[in-house]
Amino acid sequence: MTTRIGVVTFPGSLDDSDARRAIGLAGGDPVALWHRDKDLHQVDAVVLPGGFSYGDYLRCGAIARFSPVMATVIEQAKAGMPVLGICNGFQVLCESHLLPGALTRNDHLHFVCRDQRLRVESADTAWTSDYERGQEITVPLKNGEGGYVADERTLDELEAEGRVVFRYLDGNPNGSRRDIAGITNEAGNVVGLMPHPEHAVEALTGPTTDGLGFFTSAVKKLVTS
Amino acid sequence: MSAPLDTVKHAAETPETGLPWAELGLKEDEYARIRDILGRRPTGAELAMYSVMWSEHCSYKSSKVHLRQFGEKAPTEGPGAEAMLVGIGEQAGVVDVGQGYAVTFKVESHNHPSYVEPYQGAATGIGGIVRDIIAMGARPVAVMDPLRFGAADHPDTKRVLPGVVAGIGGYGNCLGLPNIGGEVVFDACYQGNPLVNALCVGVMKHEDIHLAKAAGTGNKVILYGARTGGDGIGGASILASETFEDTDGKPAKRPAVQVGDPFQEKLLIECTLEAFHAGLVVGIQDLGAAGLSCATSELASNGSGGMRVELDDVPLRDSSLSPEEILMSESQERMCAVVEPGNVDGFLAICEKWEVTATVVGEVTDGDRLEIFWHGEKIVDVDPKTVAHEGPVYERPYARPDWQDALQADDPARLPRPADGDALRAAALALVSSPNQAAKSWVTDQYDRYVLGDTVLAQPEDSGMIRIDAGTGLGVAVSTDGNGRYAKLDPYEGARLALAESYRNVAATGAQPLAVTDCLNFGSPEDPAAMWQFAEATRGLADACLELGTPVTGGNVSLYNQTGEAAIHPTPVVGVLGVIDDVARRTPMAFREEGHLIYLLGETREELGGSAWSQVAHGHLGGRPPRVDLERERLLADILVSASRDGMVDAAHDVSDGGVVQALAESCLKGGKGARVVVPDGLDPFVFLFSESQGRALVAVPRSEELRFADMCAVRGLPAARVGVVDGEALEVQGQFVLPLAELRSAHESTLPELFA
Amino acid sequence: MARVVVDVMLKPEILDPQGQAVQRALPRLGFEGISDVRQGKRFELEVEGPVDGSALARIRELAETFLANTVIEDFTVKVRETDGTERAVAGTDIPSEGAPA
Amino acid sequence: MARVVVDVMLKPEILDPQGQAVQRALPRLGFEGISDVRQGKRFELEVEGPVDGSALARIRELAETFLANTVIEDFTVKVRETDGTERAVAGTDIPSEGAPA
Ligand SMILES: Nc1ncnc2c1ncn2[C@@H]1O[C@H](COP(=O)(O)OP(=O)(O)O)[C@@H](O)[C@H]1O
Ligand SMILES: [Mg+2]
Repeated sequence: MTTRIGVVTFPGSLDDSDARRAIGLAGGDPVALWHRDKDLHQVDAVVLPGGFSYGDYLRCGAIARFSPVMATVIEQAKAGMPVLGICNGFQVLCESHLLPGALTRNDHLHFVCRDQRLRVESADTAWTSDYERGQEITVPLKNGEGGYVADERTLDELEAEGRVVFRYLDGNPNGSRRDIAGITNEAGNVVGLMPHPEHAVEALTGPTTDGLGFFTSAVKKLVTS
Repeated sequence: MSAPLDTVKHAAETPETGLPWAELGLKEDEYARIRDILGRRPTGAELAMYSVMWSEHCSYKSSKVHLRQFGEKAPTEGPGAEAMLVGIGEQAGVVDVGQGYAVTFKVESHNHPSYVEPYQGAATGIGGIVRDIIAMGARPVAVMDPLRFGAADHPDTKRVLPGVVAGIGGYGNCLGLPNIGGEVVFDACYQGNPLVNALCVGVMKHEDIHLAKAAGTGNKVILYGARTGGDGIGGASILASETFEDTDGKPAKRPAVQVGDPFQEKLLIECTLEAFHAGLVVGIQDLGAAGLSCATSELASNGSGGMRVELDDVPLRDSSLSPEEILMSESQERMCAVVEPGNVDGFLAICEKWEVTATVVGEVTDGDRLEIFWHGEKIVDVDPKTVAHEGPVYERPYARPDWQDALQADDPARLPRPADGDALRAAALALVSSPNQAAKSWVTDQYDRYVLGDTVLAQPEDSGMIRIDAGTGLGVAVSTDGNGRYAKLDPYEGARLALAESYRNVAATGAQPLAVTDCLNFGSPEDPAAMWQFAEATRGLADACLELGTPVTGGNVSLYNQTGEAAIHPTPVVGVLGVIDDVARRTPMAFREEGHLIYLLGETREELGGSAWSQVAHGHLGGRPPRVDLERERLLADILVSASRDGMVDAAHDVSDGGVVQALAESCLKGGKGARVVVPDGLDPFVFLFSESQGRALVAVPRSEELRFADMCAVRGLPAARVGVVDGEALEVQGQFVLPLAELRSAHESTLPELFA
Repeated sequence: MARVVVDVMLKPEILDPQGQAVQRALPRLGFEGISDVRQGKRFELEVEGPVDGSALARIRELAETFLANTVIEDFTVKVRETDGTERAVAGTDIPSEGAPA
Repeated sequence: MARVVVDVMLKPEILDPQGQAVQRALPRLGFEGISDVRQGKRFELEVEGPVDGSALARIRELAETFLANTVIEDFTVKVRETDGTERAVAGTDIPSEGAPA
C-alpha cells in the first residue's frame, strides 16, 4: 500500500498542487484535503503548503490556524503524525503553537524570491531522514515574512536539542535569528521551514531536485513503520 | 441624495433640466448625440453610463480608426493565422497551440493610477488583466510587467518604482501567478508619466472558450465577487480622458484610487473556473473600467436579447451610494455571469464553497433594451449597443512634427567614440552598469517565479516559458519589448522594431512565434504630433505583423501620457507569444559549457541611432533607428527554432539594445562562464561591440554540432560568424580588453540596489 | 522624551481588505457583536525636545507627505499623555466621525 | 455604536524593520529630532451594544488569541471617547513605558 500524504488547501493556498506533484514523484499517494473538512481521510501524513491563506492580511497563518481542518491536524500532530509546513504552512504551525517562535517581516521589507542554499542540520526528523546531517542543498525561497524569531531561551533550547533542521547559507535572506530556515518539534514529526522543497523536484522547473528528499523521507518512514 | 430620483419618466418630462455632462468628460456634440439616440435627455444614471463608456479609455474613440488596420491587415496564412481562434474584440484573443490547448494573453496599461498611488495602482493593474483572462474561461498561468519610469536617479522615481514593484509582486505573488518577464526602462521622458503595463497568459482547452454574451431570455445575471463601494467613481472617464494635473490653479481632479484585494481575486479565479467546468455559465464578463455600466451594456449588446437589472440587489459596501455611483464604481474583484435559471443554484453553491458573495441582479429579456431599476423605478432605458459599441469615433488631425527632420538629421556619427582597448573597456563597463542595461534582479527577486511549478524560463532570459502539459512537454514562450527611443526617432520603424525584437526573443528560446498583443502608450491624441506618432506606430505594427504572419490578437491603448506640452516617447510595447512542442528542448541564454563555440548570427552594420551607447556615453538621442528586415528576422527565427529542435545549440541570446557586448556580458554572467571573443575581420571593434543592428543573435554551439549548424546557416543563407569560445573567468575581446567576470558582475548587478534598496 | 503617535487609516470609502479579513474570521472564532473592523497603521515617534506647536506641525507634515498617502489614507496625530491617554492634536485630519479638528 | 481600538506593536526586543526604515528615511526628508520610530497595527472595532466590562473582556481575549501574536507582539485595548480621546482600558498589556495596567 502506498503512503497517503494529505495536502491541505486553504483559500489562498498556492503551492498545494506543487506539493501534491512532489509527493507523487516521491512515490507517495497525494490526497487533497479541504480547509472546511475536519476529516483527514486516513492520510498517514500532512503537508501544509505555501501561499497566502485567507490573504494573510492579519498575520501570516493567523486565520488558517482556526480552520476546521487544523483542529484535526493539531490533534494528530500531537499524536505523532508527520506534518510538514512549508512557508505559509510553517507560519500556520507556529501560529498553532505546534512549533515555537514566530515569523516576522523580512528585515529588508521586500518579498524575496531566490535559489537558496541550506545546510541540513538534522536528519533525525520524519521529513529529513533521506538527507545526511551537514548536507548542503539548494531550493527556492520565496516569502515576505520569513524572519524566524523566538526568545533567546527558546533559541538555545532548539539548538541544544538538535531541533534546528535547516540553516541558511550564503547570507541570511530575511533576518532570521541564527540563520534558522526550519525547525522541528521535540518528537521530530512536525517540521516547518520557509524555503520550498516542492519547487525543487524536477530539473526542468526547479534549480535542483534537492527537495525530493523531504517527500521520499516521509514515504519511506511510513512504509517501514 | 435628497433630489427626486431621476427616472426615465422624469427625464422625459423635464427636457430642459441641465446635466453635468462636461464635468463627466463629455463633449458638447457627444452630449447632443446621446439626446439624439434617446430622443430625450438622458437620466443621471444614463449619463453616467454613456460618459464612462464613451471615454477614451473604454471607447477608443481616438484610436479606433487606426486600430482597424490590425484586422484589415491580419495575416491570412502562416502558423499565426491558422492558430487564431478568437480575434480582436473579445476581452482577450485566443490562439490554438495544439494538442487541444488554447492560450489567451493580453497586455494592458495602468499608467496614471500607478503614478498617483504606485502600490495600489500597479496591483490593481495586475488584478484587471487577470480578470480579462479568467473571463475567457482560461486559467491564468503567468504574468509579465513591462515598466517604464523617469530618470533612475530622480527622487520621484524612488517613490514610484519601489511602490510599483511591490504592488505587482504583492498582488501577483498572492494570486499565485509566476512572473516570467517584463521590462524596466528609465528615461526622463516618463517623469510624471510612468508606464505600468501588465500582461497575463491563460490556458484552456478548446472546448472551454467562453465569450462575453448574454443570450437566452430568462437567463439570470449574477454579480459575484467583492461588494461595490465608492472607489474609483468616475475614474474611467476622468483618468483616461484628461490629465489630472492642476490646471490654472484649479484644484486637481483627484481620482479616487482603488485598493486591490488579491485574495478575493484568487477566490474569483477558482470559483469562476469551477463554474465554467461544471458547465454552468452562458456568458461572463469581468468588471473593469466603467464597472457595471460596462459589464451590463457589453453583455447585453453581445447577446441577442435585452437585459433588466435591479440595482437595489447589488451588494454594497457603502449603503449611501447613489444609483449613478453604483453604475460607475470601479470596485475591484467583481465579475458578472449569465446563467440559465436551472443552474443558478449550482452556480451560487460554487460561490459559497469559495466564500464569494454572489447575487442575482437581473435577467436577460426579449427585446433589445437595457433597463435598469432602482427602488422599483426605471432609471435606465437604452439600446445597449449605443452605449457599448456605438460611441463617438474621431478622425483626429495628425501631422508629422516639425522637429522630426532635425532629430533624424542629428546622426550619432558625430559623437566621439572610444579609441582604444582601454576606452572600449570603460565604455563596456559604463554600458552594462547603466540603469537600463543593468541587471534587474532587484526588481524580479520580488516576484515569485516558481509558483504553479511549470516555469521553465523566467528572467533573466529572452522570453519567459511555461509548460502547459506535463505529459507531452508542450509549452508557450512570451516576450514583451518596446523601445521608445527608436520610436521617437521614427514611430513607424519603432513599432516594427518592437515586434522584431519580441519575435526574436521568443524564437531565441526555441519557440515558434505565433501571435501578438500590444500596449500602445502615447501622449495626447489632441496634439497632432502625438497623434501622428500613434498613427505611424499603429501602421508600422500592422504592416510588420502582416509581414511576419503574427496576428494581433488584442491589446490596449493608453493616451494622454503627457504633462503639459511634454509627452512621453511614443512607446508601443509588443508582446509575442510562441509555442514549443517540448519545453525540454528550450534554449536558455546562459553560456554553460567551456569550449562551446560562440557564433554571431546576422549582419552587423554601423547603427547607433537611439542606441544604448549613445544614451549612456553622450545622453544623445538622434539619427535613424536601426534598419528593420523582417524577412531576415523570420530566417533567423527559423534557424533558432530548428537549432533548438535538433539540439544544435546550447545557448542563444538575442542582440538588441546595448549590442553584442551587452549580450555577451549577460550570457557570461548568467552561466558564470567567461568568453574569449575575436572581432570579425573587416569590422571596427567599436561597431562590432556597440552597434544595435537588428536580426542578430549570439549562440553557443557544442563542437560536435558545429559542422551541422554552420551548414544549416550557410544553406539557408543566414550569415553566421564564429566570434569566440566559452572559456575562462573573464570576458576577453582579443587585442582590446579583458574584463574579469567578478568585475563585470559587480558593475552589472550593483546599480539597481544602490539606487533603490 | 515625548511620544507622538500617528495613526493612519484607509479613508472610509476605500476598500480595506485587511479589516474585512479580520471581520470575516470573527464568527468562526465565536465572536459576535462586532459590526465593522478597519485595520490601519500606527507609528510611535520618540521626539527629542519639547512637543510644541512647531514640532507638531513638522510631524503633521511628515504624516502628510510620507507616513500616509492622502490619496487613499487619513491620518491623525496624537500626543501621548503621561497617563497613557492619547489625545488627537487640533488641525490633523480626523478619520470619519472623529473629534472636532 | 461604540468604537474600541486595539493597538498592536512588536515587543520592544523584537526588531522592527518597518519602523527602522521610516526612521532611516527621516534625515533624507529633512526631519531631525526624532530618535526612534516603531510601526504597528491599529484595529478599529465597531461594537454593537454597550462597551461594558464583559464586552471589553471579550475584546481583550480576541486581541490576545487573534489580533496579536503575543510571542512577538504586545497589544493595548482602548475605548474611544466622544471627544476623540482614546483611553487605555485597565487590564490590557501596555507596550513599554505605558500607563499603569
Ligand atoms: N519588470 C520586469 N518584470 C519581470 N521581468 C523583467 C522585468 N524587467 C525585466 N525583466 C526580465 O529581465 C530580463 C532582461 O530584460 P531585458 O534586457 O529588457 O530583456 P530583453 O532585452 O531580452 O527584452 C528579461 O528576462 C526580462 O523579461
Ligand atoms: Mg534583450
